[in-house]
Amino acid sequence: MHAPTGRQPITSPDLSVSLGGLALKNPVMPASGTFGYGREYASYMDLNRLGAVVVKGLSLEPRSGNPPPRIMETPSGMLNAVGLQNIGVRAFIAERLPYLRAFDTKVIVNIFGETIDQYRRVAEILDGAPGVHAIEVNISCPNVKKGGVAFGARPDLAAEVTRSIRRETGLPLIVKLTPNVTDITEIATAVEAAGADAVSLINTLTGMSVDIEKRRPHLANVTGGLSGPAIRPVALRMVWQAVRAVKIPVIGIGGITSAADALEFLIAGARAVQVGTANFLDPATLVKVIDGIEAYLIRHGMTGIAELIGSIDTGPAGRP
Amino acid sequence: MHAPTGRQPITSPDLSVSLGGLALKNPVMPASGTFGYGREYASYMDLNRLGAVVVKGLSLEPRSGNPPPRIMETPSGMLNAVGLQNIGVRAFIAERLPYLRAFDTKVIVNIFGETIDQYRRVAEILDGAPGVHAIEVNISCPNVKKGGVAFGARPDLAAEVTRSIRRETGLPLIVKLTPNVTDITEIATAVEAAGADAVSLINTLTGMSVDIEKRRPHLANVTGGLSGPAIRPVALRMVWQAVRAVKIPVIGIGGITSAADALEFLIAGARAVQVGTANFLDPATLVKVIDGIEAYLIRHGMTGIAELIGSIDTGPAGRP
Amino acid sequence: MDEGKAMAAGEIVDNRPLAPGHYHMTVRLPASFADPSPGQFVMVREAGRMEPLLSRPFSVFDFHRRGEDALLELLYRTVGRGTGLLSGMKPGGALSVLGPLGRGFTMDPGIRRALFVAGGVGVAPLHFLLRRAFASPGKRDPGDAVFYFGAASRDLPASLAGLSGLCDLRIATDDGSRGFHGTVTGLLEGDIDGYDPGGTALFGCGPAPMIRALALLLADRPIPCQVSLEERMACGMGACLGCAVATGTPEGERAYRKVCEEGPVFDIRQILSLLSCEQGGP
Amino acid sequence: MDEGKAMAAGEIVDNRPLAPGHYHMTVRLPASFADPSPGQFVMVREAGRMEPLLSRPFSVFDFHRRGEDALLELLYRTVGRGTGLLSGMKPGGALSVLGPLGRGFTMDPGIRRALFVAGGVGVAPLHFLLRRAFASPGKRDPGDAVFYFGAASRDLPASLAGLSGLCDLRIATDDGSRGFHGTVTGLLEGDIDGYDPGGTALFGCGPAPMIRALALLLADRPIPCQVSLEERMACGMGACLGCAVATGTPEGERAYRKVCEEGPVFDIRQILSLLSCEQGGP
Ligand SMILES: Cc1cc2nc3c(=O)[nH]c(=O)nc-3n(C[C@H](O)[C@H](O)[C@H](O)COP(=O)(O)OP(=O)(O)OC[C@H]3O[C@@H](n4cnc5c(N)ncnc54)[C@H](O)[C@@H]3O)c2cc1C
Ligand SMILES: Cc1cc2nc3c(=O)[nH]c(=O)nc-3n(C[C@H](O)[C@H](O)[C@H](O)COP(=O)(O)OP(=O)(O)OC[C@H]3O[C@@H](n4cnc5c(N)ncnc54)[C@H](O)[C@@H]3O)c2cc1C
Ligand SMILES: Cc1cc2nc3c(=O)[nH]c(=O)nc-3n(C[C@H](O)[C@H](O)[C@H](O)COP(=O)(O)O)c2cc1C
Ligand SMILES: Cc1cc2nc3c(=O)[nH]c(=O)nc-3n(C[C@H](O)[C@H](O)[C@H](O)COP(=O)(O)O)c2cc1C
Ligand code: FES
Ligand code: FES
Repeated sequence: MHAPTGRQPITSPDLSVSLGGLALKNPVMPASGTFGYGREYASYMDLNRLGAVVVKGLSLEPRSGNPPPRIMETPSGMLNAVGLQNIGVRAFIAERLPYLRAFDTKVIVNIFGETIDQYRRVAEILDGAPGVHAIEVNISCPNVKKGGVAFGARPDLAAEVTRSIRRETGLPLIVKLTPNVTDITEIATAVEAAGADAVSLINTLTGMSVDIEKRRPHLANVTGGLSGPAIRPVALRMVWQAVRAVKIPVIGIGGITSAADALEFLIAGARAVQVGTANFLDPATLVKVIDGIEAYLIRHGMTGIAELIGSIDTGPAGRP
Repeated sequence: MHAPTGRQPITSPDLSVSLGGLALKNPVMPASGTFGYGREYASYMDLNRLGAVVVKGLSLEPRSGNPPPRIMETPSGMLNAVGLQNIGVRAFIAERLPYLRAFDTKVIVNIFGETIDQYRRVAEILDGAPGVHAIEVNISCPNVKKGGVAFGARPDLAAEVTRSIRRETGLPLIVKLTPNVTDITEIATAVEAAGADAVSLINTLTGMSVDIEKRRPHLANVTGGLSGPAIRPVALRMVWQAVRAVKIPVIGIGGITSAADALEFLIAGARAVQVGTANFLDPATLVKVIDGIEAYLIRHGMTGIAELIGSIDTGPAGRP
Repeated sequence: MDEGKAMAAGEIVDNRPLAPGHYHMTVRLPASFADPSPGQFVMVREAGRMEPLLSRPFSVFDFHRRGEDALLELLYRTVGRGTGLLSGMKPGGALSVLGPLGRGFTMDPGIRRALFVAGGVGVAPLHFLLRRAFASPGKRDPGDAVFYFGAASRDLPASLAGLSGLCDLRIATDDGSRGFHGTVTGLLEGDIDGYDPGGTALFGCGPAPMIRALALLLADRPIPCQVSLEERMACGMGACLGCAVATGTPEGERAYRKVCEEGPVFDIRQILSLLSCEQGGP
Repeated sequence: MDEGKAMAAGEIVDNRPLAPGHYHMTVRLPASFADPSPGQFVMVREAGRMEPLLSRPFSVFDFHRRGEDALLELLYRTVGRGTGLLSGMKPGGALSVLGPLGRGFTMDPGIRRALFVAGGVGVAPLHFLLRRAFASPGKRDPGDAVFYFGAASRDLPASLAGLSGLCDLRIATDDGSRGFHGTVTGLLEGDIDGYDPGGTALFGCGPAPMIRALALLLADRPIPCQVSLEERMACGMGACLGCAVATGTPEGERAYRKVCEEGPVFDIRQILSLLSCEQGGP
């Protein structure tokens, strides 16, 4: 069907993509919260290889996070209730950003807040920081009671956060969506209209597990965010829906462990992908995903990733 | 913590539960659509052992379902887009119900429709059928474009379906909820107010997967319903939320493969559980789950399942 | 109530490559395991493992009883995760086996000549049918069985050389490394008009393109033909409705039928769409 | 950029039960695997398998180099799915191993007497520490190492009888089948005031109740004590923040620290809550 054509064999296909003003050398990056502040992985890979580094979610002030136990394995997934522990945006800029600036890769800073004003102020601080290439706004983290959930679950609030950050910064603005909603397209179109340059999805699905001997939840926080391969089918469905609903680029996230998994998202229309939980299974996953995508393009005689993105043929049932 | 007390050793704990007027000998039953019309499993187990038999979803008229491929495996789960294929409620009563009546177990009939009127009429027909002990209303199947999704995703529509069926029948009425919503408690309280005797949850999460060589969805229907262990954490979280939101009994469904899994739901407050996908992995799963629950109660010195149901201690983080 | 069946505990006795990407496995099962008939299949999973989640269907390649044991033989091609993991299992490895399942081939007593058409690993159920129908003493004359066997190269046919004693074996290979250079249906096409349609019956199993070509070949030739189909399966026993195949009756009725319960063997003329039949190809 | 580390491919050389529910495993690793120091751990998973999903952390029980190979020894207790599957693996089985990870024990040169307090499988890192600090020629005098070892019964201590040549071994068992009848901290309690706090250091690893009892015992005794803690881990390398333990500084600052990166060895007096420390108990 998609066999190589009669053209010259392709040896180095063009992997570069553009995300609403942000040019990446390839479409592969870590998902926030699974890659620390980047340095943690530097001994396992050449960070220069990555499309971007996405750092752990930052807030205006440092946060100590939730009490342990914070994680629990579930079938093909894990629950986490880290509680958005982070060193705060100022410490990040002072202590962690300089290290990242030495690499020839884009730095995307994930942020969150508990009020519109907090979001706004974090964005304001980052806007002036050299070496920050884009902001990803987490309006979705389900771990913190007063946190993202309310913003990401309602189109009006999601739009409001987006607008208020948009006013503060000219940096490319990626809004990261929660899957814990009835209709993802409603939220995606709302943040698009409010000025987002891209959307990324999905954040974790809210889940829970119970220790049947102790008869209490495995997580001290009771519920946590479900990530990993288990959620991939839900993520892929939502990405496909979002791609058809908005004109801005969509970044696919959820359960990606291999190039094959990443290709599902790209074929469904994601302009780029983020790898989260899989970094824990093998710290070199990101590089393997990049290499695997390149090998696929070569095998299929494609000159660039653009030929692949959104090339899904959904047949009669997929027509809107 | 919950060690056996000084009482007499318990040898046969009381497993019976009552579901809004429906008395079951134990809290374990199959999930609709994974157990055919019951007979399919009769050579693998004594159907008399089951708390109830729940049959494949029935509609007013027979339905031929979706074109193949209809199923695809995903990490710890499966997608299905069977499309609610069924023989229709009248053929069920004429051809399948007589067989089930020979067993000493309750028969719960799962129904769906594309309009309120269809729901109402199916319920009306079942109301008069001897051997039907309860109706479970699927307001949630994500597979059929005009089907359940709209009803189950909106509290007003969910309530309307419930009310219209409630008027037709005095049979215990279980409303089965879709997890593809922002707030499960909103739907659960709406159907409770509309006259449901119990709620069951969760139905499948909508998902998708892509064949990267053919660059098309694995399912002819593009999207399908995700079931199996992968969804268990989401199911358990929603069941726990629903239990705290409504006074009617909650039936827990989603990824249960063993007694240990079922116990998580019961401890979190589910009055009963349904086993779906796991029936495909081992057709004797249901009986193993029942035996395992009994063994657990004995080991923990409990005289009955009532001691267990809702006994979760969520600590400070779980307080509403 | 016909209670009593269960998943059987199987122990791998032998598991070795026959040809590139093709494995032959022998599984020891308890004596209580019922006798399969040719064309029936089993659902197989690694015992105690949850990944892959679903059991995988495989046709019975052969089956014998020895003392207290039942010995099940499978022939499989590694195409993905499940078969890949299976191929890595060692003797002593534990499986769970459900079966025998489905409806197999029917060999009408009036059949004087049986034509087998196998594509790649589709040889598995036909091998069992051939052995049951022609190999035992007092059974039919091997001369009455013509076995068309298509494969990618000579490797798979060479590894099943034993077939030739049981039938008139005619081989087609895609690369021409043995027998006819081309598809198995191409080979059959050259012969087919030499067979008297009365008393002849065709039994086929192979990848979708082969089955389609076979259907085309038979469109205006009144030879009865049973084919074993494949579809993704979850339960294998009629409960999930996952394995639908669109069938039609002569009266023009159209219905989905369950490959696992009403098949996997169907009259080729009842199959409306052969598109989803994908058994490992030559 | 300090690039160059990677998951190492490990091959099981030996995997056998030592005592009921306890296994000893030897894994062959490539020579490039870095030397672990006592108290460091590795993250282990079955190669090519996705269930369980996360790797499991295990302390280094011993480590040597032989020719081109690095040989890693683990001692583990089967408590759930991951360790259960591990115990079923055979020699030749393939693992993926990340490590060595974390910060191990520090043996101050000024220490004249080392007290080891091990509960059950918590013996693993202490065994490695003991061997590294006392077993090599030119190292410390075994008489200066007193090893308190608590277990459920005599089985585990009996299987590690080799310890006694390296130290003054004192055993406590819950069932009294060997040594002191009671907990290891109960045994230590009887001795502790006989040791001169100056120049003595304590090294502990074991289940949460043991660590708590140890903390209590040391509350008003100025003996320095390092303990190896456990917490559920996803990454093992500081990225996920999953393995938090609440610590406090003398200045009253309270912070979550990462067991994987800032531990697993901590000064016992910095740990605010020992409740989530659950290493397999005696
Ligand atoms: C009744 C029946 C009998 C069969 N007998 C045999 C046999 O004797 N020997 C043999 O090698 N194979 C047989 N198959 C096919 C076999 O079941 C599949 O190859 C196997 O399930 C693939 O599993 P996997 O995990 O390796 O592949 P996956 O990773 O699940 O998929 C890899 C590829 O295999 C295809 N595939 C997956 N499942 C099936 C399926 N059920 N049927 C057809 N293609 C599938 C997929 O479309 C995909 O292209 C039979 C199938 C059926 C339904
Ligand atoms: C730094 C470190 C070093 C360790 N060293 C050893 C060792 O040398 N030998 C050994 O036998 N075990 C050791 N453990 C504990 C070991 O990691 C767990 O027993 C193992 O992960 C359990 O996996 P499972 O899948 O069998 O259990 P699961 O099915 O995941 O859980 C079963 C039980 O084990 C407990 N458990 C699960 N994970 C952990 C964990 N990370 N730490 C403590 N308890 C856990 C659970 O609370 C539960 O009660 C160590 C843990 C850490 C953090
Ligand atoms: C331990 C952990 C911490 C996370 N922290 C954040 C975070 O700080 N900000 C955020 O937007 N998402 C966070 N996420 C969500 C991931 O970025 C990602 O959206 C999600 O895990 C799904 O992808 P995966 O299945 O590949 O892990 C976190 C996920 C995990 C597992
Ligand atoms: C093949 C299949 C068919 C199903 N058909 C129905 C149905 O007809 N009506 C319904 O309410 N739910 C149906 N379901 C949903 C299940 O009843 C159940 O809610 C869901 O599968 C989650 O449970 P599980 O993870 O145990 O499978 C079906 C599920 C599967 C897998
Ligand atoms: S595989 Fe379930 S009905 Fe056929
Ligand atoms: S286990 Fe991930 S930070 Fe420690």
